Amino acid sequence: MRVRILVSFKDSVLDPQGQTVKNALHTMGYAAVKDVRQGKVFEIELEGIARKEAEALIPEISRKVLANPIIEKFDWQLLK
Amino acid sequence: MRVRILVSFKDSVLDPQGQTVKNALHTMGYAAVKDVRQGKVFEIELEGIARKEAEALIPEISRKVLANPIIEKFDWQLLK
Amino acid sequence: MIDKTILEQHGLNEEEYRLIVELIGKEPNLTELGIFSVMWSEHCGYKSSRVHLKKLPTEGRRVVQGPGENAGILDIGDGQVVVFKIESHNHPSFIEPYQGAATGVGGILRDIFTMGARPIAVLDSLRFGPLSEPGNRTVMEGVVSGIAGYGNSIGVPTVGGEIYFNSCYDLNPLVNVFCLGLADKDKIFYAKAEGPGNPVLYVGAKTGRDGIHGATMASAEFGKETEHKRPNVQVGDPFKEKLLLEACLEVMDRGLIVGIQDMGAAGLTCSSTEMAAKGGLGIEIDLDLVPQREAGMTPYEIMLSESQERMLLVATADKVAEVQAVFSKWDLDAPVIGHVAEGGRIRAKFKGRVVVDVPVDAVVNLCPAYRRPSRPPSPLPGKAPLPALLLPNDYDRAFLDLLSSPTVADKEWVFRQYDHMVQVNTTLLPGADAAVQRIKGSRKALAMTVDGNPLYTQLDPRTGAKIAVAEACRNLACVGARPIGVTNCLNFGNPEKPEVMWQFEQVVDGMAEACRAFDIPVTGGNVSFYNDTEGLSIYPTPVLGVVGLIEDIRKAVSPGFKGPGDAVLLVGENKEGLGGTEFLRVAHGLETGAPPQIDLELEKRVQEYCLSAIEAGLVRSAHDLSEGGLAVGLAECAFHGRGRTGCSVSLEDAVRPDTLLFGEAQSRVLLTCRPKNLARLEEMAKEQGVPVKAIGRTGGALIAVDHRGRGLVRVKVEDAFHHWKNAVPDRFKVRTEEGP
Amino acid sequence: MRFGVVQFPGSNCDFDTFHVLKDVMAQDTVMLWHKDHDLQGADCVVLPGGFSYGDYLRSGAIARFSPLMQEVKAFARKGGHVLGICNGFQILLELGLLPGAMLRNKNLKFLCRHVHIRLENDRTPFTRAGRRGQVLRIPIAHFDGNYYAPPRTLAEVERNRRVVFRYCEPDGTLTEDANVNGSLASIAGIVNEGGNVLGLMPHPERASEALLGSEDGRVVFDSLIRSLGARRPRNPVPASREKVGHDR
Ligand SMILES: Nc1ncnc2c1ncn2[C@@H]1O[C@H](COP(=O)(O)OP(=O)(O)O)[C@@H](O)[C@H]1O
Ligand SMILES: [Mg+2]
Repeated sequence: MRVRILVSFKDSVLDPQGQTVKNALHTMGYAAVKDVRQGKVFEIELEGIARKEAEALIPEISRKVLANPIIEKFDWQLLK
Repeated sequence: MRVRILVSFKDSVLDPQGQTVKNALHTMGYAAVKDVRQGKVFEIELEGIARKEAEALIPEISRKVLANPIIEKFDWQLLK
Repeated sequence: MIDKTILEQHGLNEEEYRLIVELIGKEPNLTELGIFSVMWSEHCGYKSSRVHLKKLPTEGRRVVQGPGENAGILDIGDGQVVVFKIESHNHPSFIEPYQGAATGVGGILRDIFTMGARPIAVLDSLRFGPLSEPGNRTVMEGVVSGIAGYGNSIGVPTVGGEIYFNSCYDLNPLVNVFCLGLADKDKIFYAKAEGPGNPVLYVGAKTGRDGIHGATMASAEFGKETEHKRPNVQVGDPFKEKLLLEACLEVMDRGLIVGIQDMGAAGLTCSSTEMAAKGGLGIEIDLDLVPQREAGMTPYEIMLSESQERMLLVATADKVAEVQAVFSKWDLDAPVIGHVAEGGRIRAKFKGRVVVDVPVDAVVNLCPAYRRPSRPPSPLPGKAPLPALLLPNDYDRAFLDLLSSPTVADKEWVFRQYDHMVQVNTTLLPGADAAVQRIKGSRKALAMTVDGNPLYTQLDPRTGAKIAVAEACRNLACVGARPIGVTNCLNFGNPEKPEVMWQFEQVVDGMAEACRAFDIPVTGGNVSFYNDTEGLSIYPTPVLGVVGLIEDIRKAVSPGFKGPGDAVLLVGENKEGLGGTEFLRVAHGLETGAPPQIDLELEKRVQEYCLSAIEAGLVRSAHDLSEGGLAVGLAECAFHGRGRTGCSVSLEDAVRPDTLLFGEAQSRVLLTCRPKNLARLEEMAKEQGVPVKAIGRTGGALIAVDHRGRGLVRVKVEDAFHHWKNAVPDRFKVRTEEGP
Repeated sequence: MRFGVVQFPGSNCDFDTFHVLKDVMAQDTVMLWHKDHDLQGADCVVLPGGFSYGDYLRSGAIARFSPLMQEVKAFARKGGHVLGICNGFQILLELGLLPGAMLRNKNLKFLCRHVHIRLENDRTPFTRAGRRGQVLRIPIAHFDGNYYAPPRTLAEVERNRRVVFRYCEPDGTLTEDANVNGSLASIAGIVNEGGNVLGLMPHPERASEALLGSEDGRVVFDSLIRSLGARRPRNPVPASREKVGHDR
């Protein structure tokens, strides 16, 4: 089973990396870009585990390990 | 228009970050985790631009700015 | 089945192929050909340079190990040795600046700790095209953060370095990294396979298809088309290297292994054949036991992969379990993949079949050496006469412009990205003439510097090389260190061009002459040829790394003025001539003329004078004069000094005022002392036959220079400081702040 | 008293901290291994700087799960003294022994340099040898030192005088320039509610020998020794006290 987990800053937290990317894009003339937020993505391969279990496991490791709940939020999807 | 762009190392390129996360998860007892790859995600807000244009713009800025085509690949989707 | 195209792809010519067949007594298979191809490459085999490098002096009373090992070793007394070397990572850094530079650091670190030494300092010598080009900024930004990313993480301080900008590096930046380690003399390890039957262990990262040498082959053994997507760029894993470092040092410290070699260029091939050759034995490997990151790797790929962070060890059978326990403590596997064998052959099995069987001597020692044709370029660039130059009409302006030239300007933007203090030994912060690392538990300290002005070597390779050695030693003398050994990185264009070969010969000759004059052995180095892009070669760029010893750290001095009221002395003589100077480049846009000349005997006396004055405790600050000349030298002393004290100086020399201020005449040093010690210093100078003049005083808010009663320069230290300080960072601001 | 310095894979200031505590401060000091469960009787546990687990996920995010850290947590909860320096501070945040989180430095670059920090609270066991308002010159070396806490947490931390150090100008004033990494309220170090756990980004162990340019970092170690220890520091090793002609 393949899972994708997206981790990004909460809206209330400033994202200087995203800002820098946005500025760079503006400098290069991409005026259509209004905002950029940068985050992390994890693609995880799970094995020997039922879908139900996976659906409990993923939020658990996201909360405990992959994201820091003070500054980050996460979101996930099963890929197949 | 909101776009999500995923950037990650090409499959044949070593991903030390993903490997370290995988090892950590194993040590913590999450044996179901077979593999982890870590990448970046950009969420970009586009304005004043038609869908068609966006579809051309996104791969362009991904190649030129967001990803390093020598070692990274990218993938994108329109969110709405 | 091995045809012309395949040979070409492997960078071998037909004659070399015939030699291989003769040496191994059979037609090589593709994997065997691959092995010869990398081991006989310029990079590993030193085909074009070997005959010339022999001219370098390599002996001295401190030398424990000269060229020929991973790094040179010098005895520094008290049972300790230093292990040091410099390496280039030019091409990878241009393709992918961050990873290229990062893995460059990783590689040189392994060369040091593979010998049993703990790396204690890194220095980087960098060359980029001008920062006015966005592409050059991107490369520089990537290279600097790559060096930082690797070095900081592994915990080895990057304590110094140098950077020059010139458009000859637009498409060919140079990244040379120097590393020095400290070891106990009785715990040095060599890349030697001993004891037939001894197990061979593989430790570190898994093998992937990284950086496999040569163009891809469309041959049967390679199969699918898709494989030509093989990335040539390696991603560094400093965390893994840190574990490897600690684990290797632990097994070495506990005496658990017999020999060890890092896997750098040509990976498993190079490490196994070199270890076997050094032991006069053979090695047998089972490739199926080699940890692999990707499925379906061929023997060719496994043997030639350049995956980073890997090592090969030889241990006795009874110690294997203990070795593995140490590695497992550090979360690393250490499988046995083969054993040492009699018979001097390298043999590899793959799925039960022998896929490699060749004599190691042929691979390692019998690579042909060429004396390639050489010819001086005509006209010789340094012989072209300078046009008549107008004197500047505003010396203050010319001075500030020179301070803002990135080559002269402050490099804090760079080194504040480097952790230069970890290991708590850094006694002089970056920016001084040389880095100084104290040795814990003793009064001794090590000083290090890397140097090489590429414009001098372009204009006159031989003189330029001599100056590089002299200047490096002078930098050491200015902190109070005596030079004890040299390593060097020779960056050149295509050696098949006779002009490039000529430059190379001249540089090696000049280096050899200067090292003999200073009586310092060359203990190793690296040669990087083929630095050409679009047919244009870079300037010949030798980079000298010199190590010095300070017997008593309490006597070391730094370049900054120590406050107002001190006497300023100029050691050496001001001379006419602006050829090859930074001033000529900045003010007149010229890179021509004869570079400064150097008298090695005078240079030696100047350095000895500085050292004896420092050792006698008479000197408050010392700084050598180089790019930008006297004016820039004075400014740097003011900038580095406490409270940014200024100075006023008056000169009487019969030379053009612009030359006086900005000329780069060699063998000059600025000293300061308390006024009461001036007479003693002048007396010592007379005794030692060194020209020394008291030229002024420290103090005030200005840098003021008078010439024969006329005020030449009157610049506020603060103004000058801001020009110098902001020049580099300002160039990097452009990108983020010039948005709509 | 006894100090225990924890070694994680990727720690790189472990030997530095050990050297300063043992050779410079002349204290009984032991190394603690992250896989063990034994604090070896340490009275103060020090989490040193470095890049534990490469800091590949987030700084300090993986180290917090190591077996030894569970002991450290229990030790701290019982009032044991814990000092986290740089990566050690990041680990304490991840572990939840201290509130808040670290973001990337505001200039998005690694920063290694001397900074000035103002001592805000001299009533902690880590600072009692100093005095409030005192300015220390001390090096930093980090990528993620931009302290962040949600508004309510921050207010609580301020109210209870838990901010121990702030980045400042040499004269002690707080400015945006002096706040080199962009931390909220210029915060460079905080303690927990009980005052027995301190995290700080600057490296006191790099400023404990005159030879290296500053001894200001000794305030932290001296305070701990005074607070916890019977033994006063022996006269420091001579070589370390010797001045060199430092420029800055
Ligand atoms: N310019 C040089 N001057 C002196 N010795 C050199 C020079 N270039 C290479 N060498 C020596 O040749 C040997 C082989 O170098 P190299 O292949 O770069 O070693 P490694 O594979 O360990 O990096 C080393 O001992 C090195 O010191
Ligand atoms: Mg080597």
